[in-house]
Amino acid sequence: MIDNLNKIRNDFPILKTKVYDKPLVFLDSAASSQKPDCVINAVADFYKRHNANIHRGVYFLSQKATALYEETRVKVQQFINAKYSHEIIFTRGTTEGINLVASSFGDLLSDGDEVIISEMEHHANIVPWQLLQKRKKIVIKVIPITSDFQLDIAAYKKLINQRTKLVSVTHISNTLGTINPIQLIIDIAHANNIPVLIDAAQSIHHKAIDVQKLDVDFLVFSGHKMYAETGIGILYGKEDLLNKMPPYQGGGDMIKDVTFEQTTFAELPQKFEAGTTNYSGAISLKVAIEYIEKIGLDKIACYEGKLQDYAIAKLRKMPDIQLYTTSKFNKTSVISFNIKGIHHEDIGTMLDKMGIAVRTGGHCTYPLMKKLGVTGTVRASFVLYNTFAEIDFFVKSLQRVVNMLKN
Amino acid sequence: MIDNLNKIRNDFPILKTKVYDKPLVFLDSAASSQKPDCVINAVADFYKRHNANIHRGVYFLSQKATALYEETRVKVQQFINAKYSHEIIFTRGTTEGINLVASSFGDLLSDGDEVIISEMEHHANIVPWQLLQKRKKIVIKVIPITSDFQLDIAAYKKLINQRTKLVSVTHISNTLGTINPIQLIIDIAHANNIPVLIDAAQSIHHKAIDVQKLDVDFLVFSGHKMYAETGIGILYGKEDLLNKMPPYQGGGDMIKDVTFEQTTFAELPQKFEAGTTNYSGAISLKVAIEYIEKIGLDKIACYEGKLQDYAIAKLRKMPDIQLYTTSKFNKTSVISFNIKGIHHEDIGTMLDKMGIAVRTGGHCTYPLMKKLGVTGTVRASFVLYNTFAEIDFFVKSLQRVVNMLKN
Amino acid sequence: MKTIDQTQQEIVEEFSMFSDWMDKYEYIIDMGKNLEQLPDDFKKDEFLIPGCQSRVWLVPEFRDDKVFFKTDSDAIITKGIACLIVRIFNGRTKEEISKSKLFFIEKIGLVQNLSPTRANGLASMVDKIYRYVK
Amino acid sequence: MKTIDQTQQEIVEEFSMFSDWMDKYEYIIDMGKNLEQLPDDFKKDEFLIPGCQSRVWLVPEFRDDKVFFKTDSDAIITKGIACLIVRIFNGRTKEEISKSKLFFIEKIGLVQNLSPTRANGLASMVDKIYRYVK
Ligand SMILES: Cc1ncc(COP(=O)(O)O)c(C=O)c1O
Ligand SMILES: Cc1ncc(COP(=O)(O)O)c(C=O)c1O
Repeated sequence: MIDNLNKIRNDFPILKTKVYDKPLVFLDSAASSQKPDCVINAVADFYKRHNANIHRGVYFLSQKATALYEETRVKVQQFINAKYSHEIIFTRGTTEGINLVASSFGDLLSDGDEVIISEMEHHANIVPWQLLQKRKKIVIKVIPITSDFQLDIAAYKKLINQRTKLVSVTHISNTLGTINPIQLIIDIAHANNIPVLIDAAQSIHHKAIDVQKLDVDFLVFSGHKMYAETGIGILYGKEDLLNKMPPYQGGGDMIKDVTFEQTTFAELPQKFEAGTTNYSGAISLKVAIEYIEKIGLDKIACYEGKLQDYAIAKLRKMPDIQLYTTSKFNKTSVISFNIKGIHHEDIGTMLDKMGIAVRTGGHCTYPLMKKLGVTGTVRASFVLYNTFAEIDFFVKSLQRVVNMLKN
Repeated sequence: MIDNLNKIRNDFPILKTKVYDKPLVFLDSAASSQKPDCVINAVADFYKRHNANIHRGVYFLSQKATALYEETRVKVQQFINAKYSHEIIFTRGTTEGINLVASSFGDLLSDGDEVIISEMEHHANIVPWQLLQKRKKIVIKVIPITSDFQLDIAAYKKLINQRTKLVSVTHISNTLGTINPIQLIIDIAHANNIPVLIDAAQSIHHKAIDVQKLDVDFLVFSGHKMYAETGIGILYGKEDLLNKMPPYQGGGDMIKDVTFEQTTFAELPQKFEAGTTNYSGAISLKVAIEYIEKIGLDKIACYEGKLQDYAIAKLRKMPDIQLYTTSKFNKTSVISFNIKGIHHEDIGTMLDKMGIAVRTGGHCTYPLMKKLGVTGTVRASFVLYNTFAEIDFFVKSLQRVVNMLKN
Repeated sequence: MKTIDQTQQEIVEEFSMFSDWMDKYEYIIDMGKNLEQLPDDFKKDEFLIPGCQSRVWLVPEFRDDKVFFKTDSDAIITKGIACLIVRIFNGRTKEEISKSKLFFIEKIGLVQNLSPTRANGLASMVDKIYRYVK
Repeated sequence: MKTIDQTQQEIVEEFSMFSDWMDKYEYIIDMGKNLEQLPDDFKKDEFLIPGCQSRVWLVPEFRDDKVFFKTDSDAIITKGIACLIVRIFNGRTKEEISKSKLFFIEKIGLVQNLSPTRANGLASMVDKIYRYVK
């Protein structure tokens, strides 16, 4: 359990603000988390004391900034237990990570090759593959979900064939909270010599991930969902795969030599980091990881699990509620639901007026919405700084809102 | 002239720091500028009071963050006088902007089509076109420079032909400081119905740019060189061109509808902004532009011009100096030079020990280095917070360093 | 019949009676609830307003030189707001509409408190009306 | 002849005489200046050390079971540092080199004050030496 919740809440200055004169109840961390003081201050401090463009200067500030940036790379390497720090590529976020792989790994694919994704993917893991289809005649196969909101593993096995060149699925669904059995998914793919990309956007700050133990080939996530600044993210890729892939963007830092006749590219990781990167964002990510480590991922997961169970138990009692969740063991603290006869947007709008931030709509998972037969859901998500009292207030307010809105 | 230099220097906290116990003399703003307090504080304040993922929530914080983000778009629109705010696309920086155009506008090109760049381009305006060559057999033509370090306009005219589909050149050379006659370049291209991309990375904070008056088709620049945070930049594109171009990256926010069969894309500007963008970076850009406007671009340019003249006059007197600059009228405050018989890196290393930050090396313009017949140069660059006293100290220290290093 | 401006003024006064936001929304919700549903055959894409999270349909009809609107939405708050818009523009001539300026939205503070997303939807709706009468 | 460790210790002592960085660099520079130039035919890509901003060449030669190095650089500071490395490893056997550990760099504070870029170049150079004797 988390030892000192008050202290943690104090770390996040925004939690003390009010909206419409009401205390903020922030239940949308699955979209983007709030930031602790240590992260906010680290960035300000960096700009006040150490800022300079990295990698290119022989002078003190540039060297210092470079060292801080590269320390973050090593921190991320340790956090996910990658073999080499040059397997860690800085991106803008999960979306760019998948686009990079779709474009660059995609360059190695041939017409007729197949990529397997799933029905619960975020658009970030659908559209890049569709964009690749404009350049190559690849086939996208989709793992369906069961009525229990889990991936249908039997169906997955049947999708695999000789032409399958990549499996790309999410670790945790940002709409359902479902935790997918990624070790199983990877093992099945590897038995067929197929590499696997895992979208860890929703899991990286909830569950310990060991890329070597998983033997995962690509892993992507965003800093802004794990208490770091926005505009920074990570692509992990196995060295040999990244080495085979052509560069994604061209520019400064990613080259060895440039002539108009023949340009050669830098080694990993620079090869995939063209131009001035978001180095202050990267530095914030180091501090965010340290913050998570200080509390402990195990404790965080345990506490968030308690919040989830508590919220689900309360919500289940509400009349006319449709919860898109069943098995609590396979689930993290993201809860989607609808109230019969009431539009999700109306619920979100009214809860907002009570100071409660929930997300409504399709959550960038439109195909999943179609499968569920809805235009959207209300989604509440809980992380380490949320409280049982907030859940009480949320459920009570939801009841009030429903009373106002129902016919 | 700048009215109150002391006040300006006070705005930049890093200028008060010391390196090796010596006052910092920062002469590398062409690589990345330092940040004023107002920018640093705006970002911290945003995370303390308004942070939430943009565009997707109906609740207060998300709406507020969205409004701030979109206000920045309008601010940028006004700053460069674009016709529509949806012609302003947020990117990571200049490099990503050019990569976006090379990839997406590049999709509209056919084998045999030609793109004209110049010999003084930054790698960011060379390598993306070379990467495009791996997908399409386009031809890259290069405008040579004169012995006076200017673009050879006569040669440029001769490069244009029926197959020319884009001219992409820098406004100001980051190595030479040369200000190119972009209005002339654009007019010549337009007379042949060829669109023009201008790399304004080095000019946007030095000279007022009116995209409608210039009638430029694409303009790219980076926030981090204009006093904003790193990780944010702008691509301006004319509406009709951007509308014709396919999306660059796929993911959340850039879609209208997603199904596995058929995905449709959002209107401008969302179409080119996939996934969670660097919205705090964007917000910092608004504050940075306001900071520039408060002082006034005219005054800034005038002051920086004086610094440049002063520095050039002093440097010219040094024995054995080779200055890569001649015409002072066509130049901004970026000065590249070498001292005969001494390696640029040695000069940079020793100046650093005296607290002076200059850049050494190829400045991401290796083809230009080859043209100049050197492996690199020492580059000093001056912006609004630099002083005449710093130039004095720089030249004196340079003299001392040269004495130590020369054989 | 009141002018467009008079109707707007009337709405502003109605809303000024409510001191807090909850009550204003309750009023909008009630309007939404009381509006009769649009028959399904009107719920076509051509009548859909782009740019809203919820779906809003707006069906114009010309009778004796005047424009009448039917509207519906799957969200009740959007429906209530659409109601207000329709109440202002219903039974007007093209000229009246094209000459009019909307001020009630700001005055009742709807835009300020409405999300940009919703404000966009509102703007689209008004936009569509002005384009109908062009 | 001194051992590798003794030579390192010697260098550490030499540097400890200088109280400020300027003097330390002056010393390195002087070493660089005094080193004789490498004939141009040795300045080939195969002898180039990767990862430095300036170019550094390192030419190994085996004589009587011992390794001797020639070095040069187009930058004088790099050359001075290369000098120190060569001074330590020159005339050693493969065994001596493979068993050795470099400590002088840290002790004279070179790495801490050298840029990561330059530290990388240094690391590459040492790396290359260890690989030569494998
Ligand atoms: C599962 C999942 N994948 C991808 C993304 C996209 O992340 P980002 O917008 O940070 O690129 C998100 C978050 O929005 C997500 O939840
Ligand atoms: C002229 C020019 N173009 C492009 C760039 C690349 O900018 P960025 O690294 O911010 O993408 C720079 C700066 O390094 C530049 O000076």
